[in-house]
Amino acid sequence: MSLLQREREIIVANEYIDNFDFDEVKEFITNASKNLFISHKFKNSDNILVQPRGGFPTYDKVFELYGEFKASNVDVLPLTIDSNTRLNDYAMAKKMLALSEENDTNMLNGYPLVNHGYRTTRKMMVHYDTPISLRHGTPDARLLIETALASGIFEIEGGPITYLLPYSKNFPLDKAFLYWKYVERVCAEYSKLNEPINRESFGPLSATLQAPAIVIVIQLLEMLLSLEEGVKSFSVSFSQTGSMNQDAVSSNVIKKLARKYADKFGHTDAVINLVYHQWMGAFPYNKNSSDALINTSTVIAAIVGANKIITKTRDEAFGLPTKESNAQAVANVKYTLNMLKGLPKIHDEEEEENLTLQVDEILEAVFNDNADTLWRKVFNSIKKGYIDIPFSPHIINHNEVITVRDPQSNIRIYNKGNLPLSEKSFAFDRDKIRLGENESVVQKIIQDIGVML
Amino acid sequence: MSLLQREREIIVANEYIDNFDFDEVKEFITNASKNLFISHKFKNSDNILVQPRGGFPTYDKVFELYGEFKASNVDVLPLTIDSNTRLNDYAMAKKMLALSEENDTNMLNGYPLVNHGYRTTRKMMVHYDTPISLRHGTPDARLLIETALASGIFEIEGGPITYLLPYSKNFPLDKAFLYWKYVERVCAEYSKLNEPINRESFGPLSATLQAPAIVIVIQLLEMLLSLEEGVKSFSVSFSQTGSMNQDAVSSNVIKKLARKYADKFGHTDAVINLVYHQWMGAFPYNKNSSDALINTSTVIAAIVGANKIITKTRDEAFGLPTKESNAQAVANVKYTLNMLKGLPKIHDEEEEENLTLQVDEILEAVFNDNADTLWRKVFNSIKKGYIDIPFSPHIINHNEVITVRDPQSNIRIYNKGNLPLSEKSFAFDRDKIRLGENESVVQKIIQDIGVML
Amino acid sequence: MKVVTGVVGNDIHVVANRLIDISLQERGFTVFNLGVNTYLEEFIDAVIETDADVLLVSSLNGEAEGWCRDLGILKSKFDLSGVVFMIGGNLSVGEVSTEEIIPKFQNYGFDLVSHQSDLNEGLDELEALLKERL
Amino acid sequence: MKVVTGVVGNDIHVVANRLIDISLQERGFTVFNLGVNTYLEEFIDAVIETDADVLLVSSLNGEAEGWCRDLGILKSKFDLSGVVFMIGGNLSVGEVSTEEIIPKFQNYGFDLVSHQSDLNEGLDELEALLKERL
Ligand code: B12
Ligand code: B12
Repeated sequence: MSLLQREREIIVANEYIDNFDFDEVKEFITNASKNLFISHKFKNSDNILVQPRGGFPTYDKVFELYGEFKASNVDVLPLTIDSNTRLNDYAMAKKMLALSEENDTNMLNGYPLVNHGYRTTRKMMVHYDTPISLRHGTPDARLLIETALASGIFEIEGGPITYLLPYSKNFPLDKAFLYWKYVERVCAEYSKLNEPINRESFGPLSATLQAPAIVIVIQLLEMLLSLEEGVKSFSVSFSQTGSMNQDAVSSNVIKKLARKYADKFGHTDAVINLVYHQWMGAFPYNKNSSDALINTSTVIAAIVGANKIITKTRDEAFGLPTKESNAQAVANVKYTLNMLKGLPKIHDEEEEENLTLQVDEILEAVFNDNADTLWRKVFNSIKKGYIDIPFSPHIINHNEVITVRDPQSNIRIYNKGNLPLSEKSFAFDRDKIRLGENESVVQKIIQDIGVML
Repeated sequence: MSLLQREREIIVANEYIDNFDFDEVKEFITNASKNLFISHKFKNSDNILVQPRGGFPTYDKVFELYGEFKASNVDVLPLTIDSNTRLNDYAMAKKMLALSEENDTNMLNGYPLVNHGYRTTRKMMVHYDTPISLRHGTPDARLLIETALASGIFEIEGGPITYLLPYSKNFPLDKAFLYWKYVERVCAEYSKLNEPINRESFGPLSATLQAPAIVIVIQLLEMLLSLEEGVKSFSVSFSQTGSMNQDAVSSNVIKKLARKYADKFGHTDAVINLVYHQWMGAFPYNKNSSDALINTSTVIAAIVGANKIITKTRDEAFGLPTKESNAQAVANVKYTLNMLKGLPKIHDEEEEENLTLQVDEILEAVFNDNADTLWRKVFNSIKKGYIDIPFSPHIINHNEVITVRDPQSNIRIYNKGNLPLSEKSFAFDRDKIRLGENESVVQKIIQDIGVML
Repeated sequence: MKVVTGVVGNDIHVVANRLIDISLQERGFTVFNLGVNTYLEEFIDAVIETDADVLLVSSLNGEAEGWCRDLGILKSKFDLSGVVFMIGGNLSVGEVSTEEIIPKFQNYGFDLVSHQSDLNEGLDELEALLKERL
Repeated sequence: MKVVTGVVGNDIHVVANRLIDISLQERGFTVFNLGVNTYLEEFIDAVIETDADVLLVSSLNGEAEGWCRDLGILKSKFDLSGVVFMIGGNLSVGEVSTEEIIPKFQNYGFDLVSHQSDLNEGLDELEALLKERL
């Protein structure tokens, strides 16, 4: 038995789950319908795939939610995991699931997949025969991913950086790297059986004033860490910045650099997709405004040429959306994408050049770290503040980088902290910032967070 | 007394109106609040002005409608005239206005301004102290425009071509030119008293598969005919084509050529604005889809850099919108324009070059007509089919030009009829058309009309 | 079968009118299309002149109610008992429910009333009625 | 005045937490910010340790209901009668009306409950209550 397999046996020997039958799972995946694989759908579709977010505590509610989504012609179904499971607190998840089932209310903000188990969950996935994407935010996702893959969920979102810095306060970063290595390997292994399992990174990060350069660096690093373990289908992603031009610039640069670095590291056979998240920051409390915001995100996704769009709903500011409003959001996005034709190509050479420069500069510093493996280089870079994101709750994050918006609403680096940026590429950003008279940076940040209100 | 003034006296001596006091009107305009002039607002605003459509039979309903619009932060108020008044059928308008007032229902699809008269109407306009735009569709608008200007309505939409070809079956075209000459002159005269009266042409035409080249030719000709009479502030316009790229191309070309031809004809001091109409064709019966369509139009208007956007509502397919949904549409558009930042500049050199070529070719043929005045050249050109729009109800229109959409939804000329286009510029269009197997042109046209459904 | 068609009143919406013309021809009718902006009297005159089997009126801009109230009076002046009267399109100003509209226009004297519904379904109904009447 | 603040439960939404920290400082409070992902017991410990006047709990991701039910029990274990207990943010999973939520959290033992409302208004309320209690 391989080391990995031994570790897997230990992981699935968990008091909260029934016995785990690896052979049966292997057989299931080998013979699974192609329709469950998003990698297959990416290959065979010219259109942007539409994927909502969503998860409820009980099986029945998720089943109904999927029914609504299918009626809206959804392309990819989501399974969003509750926040207790995300932090491996299966006990609390169990308790809240029981309360939810008894009282027919939602005491969890997502589906506690581990508690439900793969035998139950798979029924639903096979029933709908549509790709499902797992959305969690879990630094130690080993058991969760085993359960997901066994359930027929063949796209796994996350990564050691993107599911840690925005999602955890003090989970050890080095452990996160190792646990995600496990996830990558399991995905790579299963990818040999049928169509590839798709891995997706989470570009929105803390969804608040993220500088494109940092986002792209993190996307590329998680991509490389994943491909390194044998994954063959990977999606990089970012979320609407608040400036249409910055979105276009980000898109052009991330597509170009993802391919470049994948090839450079020898992964020429890997397929790389681009995912665009509709506005991830603070939403307006006016639902008509939310509709307008969502529609605008859709238009931008189409213009920047994403392969998949992940949607929000008009309920965003209020709480978990009802299944009806979630399905309505999908229907609206589908309508818009269908109707939207004659898309122009947007280029901004100067901006693209500087963004490329910033990304290359940071990556160079990361690669130059003298650790022996890529994950250790990345680990050190985060510790040193070469990678530092605004609004991370995590204690390892330096929290020195400060970003604000320029007058066109582009997110610009105001304070570069320890980011290894040249004077030139930093000045390009910083010089575009304009503070009002008597406006403090803090005031500006608060205003910029609320830019869509 | 000048000839014009004598004509004016005759025009206002109409059995359906009270006596008309020209001196009082002159004084009113001379001292009118700057806020009533859109020309003033264009000058002093960096943002796209938002103008809805709307009109109801009774004074009270329009008053309430304006109240709603103001609460939504509208920039320009509309006054849409009913279709009887448009065809100078004041008797029918009077009858239906009476029925509407008695039964508190809407028996007219707009405001019968002539029947209400300027003394009444002006009260409302002065009360709201906001620019008002007159929307009618009247070939003989002389009495209507006298009444409008006297009421404080300082933007007049229309023109001899754009308010005739789509709006009339058999009104004599030569008369339309002369009647509009009257309108231009009155506007020019009043423009000397205070801020200029703004004239606006109606680019959407029959709102169905209009080729950009023809739209732009007509816009430029109406602009020249207006400036020729002394108008100093003019808006050219077009409506969403269904292809974002074609919208951007149209915008770039119309802006460039409007300035070029205005200058060429010696009107260097005239201010030219660009107006974008949200989708003017057949609307979906699904109101959420309509919202999405409207929002997408807004995004495009911002991208193409219009100075004013004219809005639709989610009720479009059903009937005249309620004041609430009309005001909501304005609020949504305002939200989107406010939130939409970092607009990219779109250029498509090849498309812009060909469109410019087509416009120049047609205009050259018009200018080469050997009539003595511009309006007669244009008149002859329409008779000869040099200008020919699809889906005109008017008997003078040749109805030989056929347009369909290419795969990117750009409107392309399939049959050029008598349009004086070179082989080259026509082939550019025609070669992009793809008909499906066994698809007739008629089938394609029907499908293309319903492109937003 | 002969059909007179057109758009009633001061209504100049021509797109549907063109499609209706094509659709009727495709279904084998002989079509006399008076186009837009046609008054009720003109319709009746044309029906009599052409000895039409069907009068198919369109209205899009909400005017129909105002223009069609007098259909009864006109019908009573001539013997038009063999003619099918049909109206369709968008039959009221503002949004009014189909249930409210249909009886109103039936009272005016229309045999078939079709509000905001599909053209082909409407023409199917027309053909069904014509078959029935044979 | 000393305030202990943080985000309760397995909730990692940090943006509001940062702004609250800044706002409290601007209003002259001494702030002990425990950050996100803080359990009720940790809050109570910190209140006792720092001898705080106010416990200001945030919850954004809808977990509050699950985590705050036991506040009463905890409060009964210690003498915290001088401390103002406040909670705010987004206090339920899914959309629930404020009228429904406020009494629920008051029952759990909070003096001030602020659901989906403005931070500054909430802090104004807090200061008003503190003044009253003096
Ligand atoms: C394009 C358009 C215009 C163009 C028309 C160009 C032209 N000459 O044709 C322009 C911009 C010039 C225009 C002008 C006006 N318009 Co207009 N226009 C439209 C619009 C957007 C699309 C109409 C269209 O072409 N549809 C495509 C065709 C194929 O569909 P259709 O017309 O609905 O017809 C289908 C069915 O109704 C059915 N059908 C039609 N007739 C019949 C008959 C039978 C027997 C059957 C079975 C079926 C049937 O079959 C057709 C094919 O599917 C509609 C709104 C909409 N529907 O989205 C408004 C609309 C029709 N217009 C409207 C109005 C009011 C006007 C104006 C008076 C301006 C104003 N006050 O806003 C002027 C009209 C002036 C006049 N004298 O009539 C209103 C009517 C209001 C109402 N009913 O309450 C509408 C509904 C918009 C609105 N919500 O306010 N318009
Ligand atoms: C950004 C964001 C994220 C980021 C957070 C990054 C980070 N580490 O901070 C990311 C993308 C990582 C994220 C993740 C998740 N999120 Co989230 N997120 C948001 C979002 C879009 C904005 C939050 C924000 O930053 N707002 C800006 C700040 C300034 O405003 P605020 O948080 O609302 O706080 C203000 C007020 O509430 C008030 N306030 C707050 N606390 C207090 C306390 C007092 C006493 C007072 C008076 C006032 C007050 O003052 C603040 C300043 O104005 C909201 C939706 C929204 N509001 O638009 C969802 C939202 C909060 N997230 C939600 C959820 C469920 C999650 C997830 C569980 C994933 C999921 N299932 O969808 C995970 C959380 C995992 C976990 N362990 O908690 C839900 C909560 C559901 C509910 N309550 O019913 C929301 C509402 C979205 C939704 N509609 O589903 N999220």
